[in-house]
Amino acid sequence: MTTFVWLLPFFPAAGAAINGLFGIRWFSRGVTAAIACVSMLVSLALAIAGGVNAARAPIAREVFLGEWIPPIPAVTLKGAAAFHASWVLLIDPLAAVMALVVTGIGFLIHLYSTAYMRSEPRGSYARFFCYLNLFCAFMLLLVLGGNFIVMFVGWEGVGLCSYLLIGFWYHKGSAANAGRKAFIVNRIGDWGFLVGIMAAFFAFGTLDFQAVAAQAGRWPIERAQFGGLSIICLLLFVGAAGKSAQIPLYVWLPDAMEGPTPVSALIHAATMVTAGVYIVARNAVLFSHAPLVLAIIAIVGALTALMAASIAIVQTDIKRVLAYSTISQLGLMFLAAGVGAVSAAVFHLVTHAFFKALLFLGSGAVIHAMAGEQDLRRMGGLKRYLPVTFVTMVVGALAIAGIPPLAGFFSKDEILLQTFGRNRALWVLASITSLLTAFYMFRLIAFTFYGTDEPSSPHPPHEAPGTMTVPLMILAIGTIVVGFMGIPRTLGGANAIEHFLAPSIAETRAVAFLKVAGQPDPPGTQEMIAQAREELERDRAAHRAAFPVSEATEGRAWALMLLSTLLGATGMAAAWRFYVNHPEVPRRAAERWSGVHALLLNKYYVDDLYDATIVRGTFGAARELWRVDLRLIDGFVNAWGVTTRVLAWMSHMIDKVGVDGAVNAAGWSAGEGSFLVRRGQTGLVQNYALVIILGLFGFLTVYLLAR
Amino acid sequence: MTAIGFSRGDLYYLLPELIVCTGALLLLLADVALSQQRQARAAWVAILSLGAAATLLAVMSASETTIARGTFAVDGFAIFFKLLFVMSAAVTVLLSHRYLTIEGGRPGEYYFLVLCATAGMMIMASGIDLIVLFIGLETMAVCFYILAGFLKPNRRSNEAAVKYFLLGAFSLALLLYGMSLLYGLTGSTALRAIATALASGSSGRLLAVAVMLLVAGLGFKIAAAPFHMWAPDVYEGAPTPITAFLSVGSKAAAFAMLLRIFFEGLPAFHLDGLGSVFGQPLGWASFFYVLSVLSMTIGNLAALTQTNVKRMLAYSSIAQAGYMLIGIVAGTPRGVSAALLYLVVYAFMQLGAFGVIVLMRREGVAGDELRDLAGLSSRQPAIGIAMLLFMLSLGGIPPTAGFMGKVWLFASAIEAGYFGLAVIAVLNSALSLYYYVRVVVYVWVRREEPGTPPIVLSRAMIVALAFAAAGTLALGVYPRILFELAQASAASLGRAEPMLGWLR
Amino acid sequence: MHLYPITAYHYLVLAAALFALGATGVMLRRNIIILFMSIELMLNAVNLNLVAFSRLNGHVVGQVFALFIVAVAAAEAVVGLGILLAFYRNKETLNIDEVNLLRG
Amino acid sequence: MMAHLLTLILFTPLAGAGLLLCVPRAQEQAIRWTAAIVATLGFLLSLPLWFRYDFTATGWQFAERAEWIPSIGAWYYLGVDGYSALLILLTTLIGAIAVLCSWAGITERVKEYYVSLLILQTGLLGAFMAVDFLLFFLFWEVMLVPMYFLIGIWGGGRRLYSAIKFFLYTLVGSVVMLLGILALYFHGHSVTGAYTFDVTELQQLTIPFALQKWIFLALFFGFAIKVPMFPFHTWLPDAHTDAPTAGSVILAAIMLKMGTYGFVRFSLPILPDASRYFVPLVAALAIVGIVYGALVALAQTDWKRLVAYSSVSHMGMVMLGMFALTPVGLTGGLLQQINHGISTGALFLIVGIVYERRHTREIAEYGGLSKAMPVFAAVFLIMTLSSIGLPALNGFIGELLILQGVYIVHPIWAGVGAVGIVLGAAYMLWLFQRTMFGTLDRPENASMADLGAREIVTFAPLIALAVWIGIYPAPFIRRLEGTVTRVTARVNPAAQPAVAGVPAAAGPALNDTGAGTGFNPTLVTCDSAPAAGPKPSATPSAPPDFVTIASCADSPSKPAPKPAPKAPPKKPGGR
Repeated sequence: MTTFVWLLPFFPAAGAAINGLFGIRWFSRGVTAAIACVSMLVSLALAIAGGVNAARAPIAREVFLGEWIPPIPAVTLKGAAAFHASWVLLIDPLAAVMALVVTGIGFLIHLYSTAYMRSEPRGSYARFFCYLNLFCAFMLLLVLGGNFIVMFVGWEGVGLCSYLLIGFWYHKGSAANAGRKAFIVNRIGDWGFLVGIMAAFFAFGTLDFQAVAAQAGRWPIERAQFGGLSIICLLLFVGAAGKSAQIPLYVWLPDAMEGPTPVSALIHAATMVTAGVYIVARNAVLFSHAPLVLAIIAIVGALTALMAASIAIVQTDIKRVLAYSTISQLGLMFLAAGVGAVSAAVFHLVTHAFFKALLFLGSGAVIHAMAGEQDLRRMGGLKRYLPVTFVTMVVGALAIAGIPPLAGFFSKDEILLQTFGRNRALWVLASITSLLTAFYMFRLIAFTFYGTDEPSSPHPPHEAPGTMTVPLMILAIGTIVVGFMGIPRTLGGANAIEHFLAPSIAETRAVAFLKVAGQPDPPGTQEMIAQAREELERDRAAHRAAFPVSEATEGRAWALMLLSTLLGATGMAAAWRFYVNHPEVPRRAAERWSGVHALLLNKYYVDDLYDATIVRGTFGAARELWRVDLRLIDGFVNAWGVTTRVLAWMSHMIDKVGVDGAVNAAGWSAGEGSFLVRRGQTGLVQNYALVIILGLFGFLTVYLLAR
Repeated sequence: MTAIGFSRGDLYYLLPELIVCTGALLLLLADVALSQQRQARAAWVAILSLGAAATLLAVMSASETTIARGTFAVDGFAIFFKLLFVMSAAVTVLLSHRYLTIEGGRPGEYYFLVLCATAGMMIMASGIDLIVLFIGLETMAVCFYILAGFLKPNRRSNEAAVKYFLLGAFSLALLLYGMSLLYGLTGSTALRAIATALASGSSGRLLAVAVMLLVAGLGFKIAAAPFHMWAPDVYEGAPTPITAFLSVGSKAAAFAMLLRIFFEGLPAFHLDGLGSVFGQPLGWASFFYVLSVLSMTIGNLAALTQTNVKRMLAYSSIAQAGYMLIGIVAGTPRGVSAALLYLVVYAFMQLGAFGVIVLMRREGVAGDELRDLAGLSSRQPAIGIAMLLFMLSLGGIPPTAGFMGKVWLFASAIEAGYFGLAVIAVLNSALSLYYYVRVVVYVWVRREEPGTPPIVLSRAMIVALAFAAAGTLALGVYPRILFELAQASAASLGRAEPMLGWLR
Repeated sequence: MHLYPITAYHYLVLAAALFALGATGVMLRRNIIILFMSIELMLNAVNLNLVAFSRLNGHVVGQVFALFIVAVAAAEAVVGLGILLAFYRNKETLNIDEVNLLRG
Repeated sequence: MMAHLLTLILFTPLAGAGLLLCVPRAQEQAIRWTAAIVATLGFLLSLPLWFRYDFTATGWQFAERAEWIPSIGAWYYLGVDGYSALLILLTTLIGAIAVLCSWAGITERVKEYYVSLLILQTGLLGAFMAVDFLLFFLFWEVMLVPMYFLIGIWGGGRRLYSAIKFFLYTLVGSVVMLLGILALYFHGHSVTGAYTFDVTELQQLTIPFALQKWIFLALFFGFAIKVPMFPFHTWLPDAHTDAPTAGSVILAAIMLKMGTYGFVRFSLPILPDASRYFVPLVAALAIVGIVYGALVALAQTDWKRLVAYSSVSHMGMVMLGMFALTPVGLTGGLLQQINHGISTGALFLIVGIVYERRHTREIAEYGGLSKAMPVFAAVFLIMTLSSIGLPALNGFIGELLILQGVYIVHPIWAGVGAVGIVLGAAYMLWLFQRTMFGTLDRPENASMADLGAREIVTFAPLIALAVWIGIYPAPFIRRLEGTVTRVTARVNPAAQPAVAGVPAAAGPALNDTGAGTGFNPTLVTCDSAPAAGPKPSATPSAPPDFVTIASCADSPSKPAPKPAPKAPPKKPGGR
């Protein structure tokens, strides 16, 4: 199967190509949808096969597809090396899990979109599926890429598709702006990511994930000083923070809700935004050698989680609530990764993908039913009109609130447990977050489905068609069951996911052997696999020794579990009380703490103030240079802190006046010189004779006097 | 050797000059003999005699000898220049033909003067004695005085003649004063004797003064700043073909004389021997350095804002003299050969450029203003291309001859270590493009004003312009022959010995 | 009172003085004819120089040179006066400052 | 024919120009077709440079040598290496595209236009082919005149001002450069006793450092203006903006490469010590140029001027890569020149398309065009992405290699240089949004026709190349290898590790153990650093389809020797 792993991204790509080249012009909606969905379905089947395969043998398989950048000699810290990149895919448990999530949820969302987007014009419909398929292709490339560069192709590719899909309704200025904002903020992160990649090459002499992990495993853990590995990891994290919307680069995600709802579900909840978490998991070995950076990641994650959750409490746009919720949950994942619980992070990634996709698609159904209305305050009482949606969304909300035995409970609990062992302060933050999560989630449910107000929609709301509800139901089932693969030992489970992911995450040393495709395994393969298993076990033991936290006492684990369930329930109850039983309470609270309310409503004013700050950040690195530049050109030191636009405009003017001015001044002086010379040409013979004599006397004078 | 009078050899080697003179006399006769309608044939006489002279020169091109008791050298250098003069004269004649009909001058007289001037130049190129050089110079100069004022009713022509004459005579006096001092210091007028005398004795201030006077006198003739002031006025006022001839022939002849005097007569004082200034040894190269820089800068600056093409070209020719002086300053064989090469190149492009101006002279149109050139390319594309070539060549843009010439001049400066001069020269060269390109803009971009009379080509004009354009292009693309010729000619300077053999 | 012999040096000084006078005349006089005569004065200074040097050097080359200059100057004068005549016909003046059509 | 291939390629456009002169002025359609056929023929003729390129050769390929001015040691000496072969191919391709894209836009003085275009083509080709420095300089200057005409006659706006500015600016640079060439020439004579302009021989010279510095500065002046490097760039926006479409395309795609080509061909290998000495200066200018150009582009309201300023930024990137003086950076710099030619050339074509239809370049005049012109929008999007370095398109490969090459030498430079990528996305996407997105509220925009067949033909090869280089740049990089190896060996040998199996131009047979056919299990320990991943075969044509299984090994009981605590990445002793 591994040989055909390239078919995974290939099918969606082909679907995108067909729909893009021909569909926009010629295909009917049905054909377009069929092509898109079938391509995803095939990929899903392949991913399942791959997952099964990966489960069978806990080893990483690299598939060489073709040459890309041929080796170019370079001197690195490792001495002589060669910079090169091949089209290499890597299929290992982590990649398999990610591929399953992408294709699985991707397929469902495709299916959902066939109905959701039906009101679009035909060409636009095909364009949508073209982009969506392309996104899946790039996302699969991202998670399957065997080295940083291939991964980066997917990384940037999903950014592009995100840009295109956010701005899908490009005639809306806000949508186009949001798309651009997303891309550029991501680019800022990519700056760090790219530099991180280069630093990694410089340090390791290779960009292959396996090789990097192997090399990094031999470096000392940088506990005390902020060394080379830490720098690499920090830079990579900048990229991850951009993609996964963490402080300080999270501001694009709420705006990204301008895109169609399935896009929000797929890209901005389930898959693309988790790429940052994925990249930390993928380079777990590397990151584990930079504990200082891990600390930073944990802190950033926890703060992001809390901040986003608190903002979500007061948002009134249904999708924005979910967007802030996504940011918050991503923060939790980073927190997990930061405290060393990488498999917990990935576990939460998976469960979150299910329930958040479910919530988004549910909200899509609500919006669909409300004919495009997204304001929570104008909804209410939809329970009877949208029974399927209601039930599935409640399942999703319960999951995200951490109510057992739904998926979110297991994954979140694992994170809280691990965090508790590492750092109590972070645990407190995370716990508050989970309380707030339950609160805002059920606030959303209450606003949408309860209440006595008749919905202010022109037509009576109606349940979505089957193509939309079926994915909802499937996702709801998934939300219920997917958590079972991570039942902790405390509850008598096997924590299967952690075991499954271990080969991707544990410290490994690479042994590569080559195999020609289509030929039987060479002798010794089985032995090697067995050996690898054995070593994995040993690694795992070493891992446990390194992170003794995970061996928390049973009692503590139980207590924490109970506490977290309690927190979720409290949040739910509070939301119920505030928004269903006593709807006037929130208003009073808002009046009482108007300052806090305004702060939250305006997202801590970060968005307003941050617009300038982002701009400043964008050009922060350039500014110093540019100031020097100003000095160089006309000795003029510009004031500090002018906005970019003004800077750019002035730069333009300086170009016109300063640099050009020097050239024009040369021209001017030549013109003046010409004028002077011509003035001298009086036309009078005697003047000419005089000049001749003067020239002669000039010679003479210099000669006689200046010897 | 001691016999007084001519030998056969003297006569043989003087034949080119004699033929040109004979042609001139024939033209005088024709002027009287031919009826008004057949006066046009005068041009044929001039062309034929120039052609004959050129043939003879080509035949004796391998000579390296002195005649007339060592006062007259027939060497590669002289023949190089003489061919240049004859060629320029021929082109001038071709250009003049229709111009004269429009202006109403008498062809016989005119061509007579052109040929006489040519003869004078030829003598200047060969003379290795101050007296001979002086005679040649005056022969040429007097003819040019008249030619400049040839359009008698034309006030501008008149004024040009007056200015040229007065200043020419004035500068001649300076030159002669310098020559007399040189004679007094060395006791000889023969250049090589001068060189010998100066090589043994010390120099002193008087020699420096003499050199300065020579520089001034010759600088006047080559129109180098600050002795250039006459040039724009005279060039503008004189009949256009004469301007062409003046700016090419007269300048080249003066350069020949300059090279003869300084490289044959004063080679030892090239870089030092004339005292010192600011602790630096002073030679005549220093004077030419100053002349070169001033000429380039002043010429280009003044040309920048001209609207009269003739005047612009006059200033440009001052700048061009500055470039050529670089070769003199360098003083190396490469420098001399570069100057020779550039003179040839310059002849082609300058004659061509003036040829186009001549062409623009029509009934009712003076043709020498920039705006008169507007739309030339759409009326006569071939002429437009030719003008483009001439302007590019003057500016030193490949693939034209001017590029090769300039490269070689700059190379000589660099080789001799004059980096500063080279930098000034290249910057000037870039500056000059501004006004050359302006001409191109008028020719190619601007639209003509409606109602201007058509541009009519004559056969003679076509030949002349085609020749100039072909030379400008060919010497730029494949300058090999010219390079070798110039190098050989430069090398022959000062090598000629009194002849042996039957021709004695 | 001691009488100094007249040496070549005196001639040279005299010639230089003449030359300077002539040059000054060229630059100061307004009438073109006079201006031209100043130039002749300069030429004669040259002649004086040449003859003196010829005498000093003890051979005749200088004198020959001087003779040539005299002859050529005569020819030049002829041409020059012709040019001036043509000028006078056109402008009816011989003031050098009126020769100002061409400039700049 | 092969023996005189370069001459043939070189003079085909010129001969075409001569042919055009014979076509009557009024037959405009015939003139267009003649020009198109000649240009296409030129491109076809240059194809052997791709297919017959010899990867094993170390010297000049397709070389031709004939006497030109033997007395001064100047030869008609043509030859190419991989780098110049690629540039020549780009030139002939862009030349054909330039002819095609002028089809409808040029209606006045058609004959002169195509003659200028073809002569320009010869000038460009000659400069890339010349091995003789004087011959190079000749072609270098020949280019100026037809370009001047293209801008001055067929341009828009302040075309005469822009034309003369372009002309004089570049001329000043090149005459100063000429002095440098001459100094080199005479120094060569003083060392070897022979006068020569032959670059191969000049590259062998050892030149005293003081002299190198001066010559470098002289050449730098000429090349930097052409590139154009900050602060010599001010001619470029004007020239680009006012030139006709084809003029801008050629200017951006090829003529700017002339400067960088000069650096690689002449400055670096001939003046290695001075090149190393001036690296900080050049890098600083390049980085300032990257950021500065991008910032200024952000402020533009004129579509074409924006693209022009983006060129300043991109060429700064190219210079930065080249002056990293590492094989990786140099490869990236060279490749990025091709990429810039493709993407910026296409962007200028794109401006030309809308300008032809609307006769304005004001960005504010447009908006919502993707509704009226969907194909055009798609093309524009692809080229925008190529320009901002999206992976799997050409720009990314170049930028990645450049920045990686720079990082090895100086991480901070790479970090600051990478800012250009962020800013690039900012100004290009903003441009895209302002023109393509939004509502189509102007009737004159709504009626704009989408791309026609001829226009699609002009874009197709560029898009194909952009994708090709993006996903399989190996053939390009292999062709650059010889040049890179030679130049680095000369200018910065320390940056070129002596890896066995990397011969000068013989393809990247790096560590090719185990890459053969058949089953060949090879254990790769972690210490053989360069290739823990799959190893490409030596022949690019047949990448073997094999699978690598990587797993953990080397039991933890035997810990590997830990390297010393790592200091922050510092530049190695490369400089």
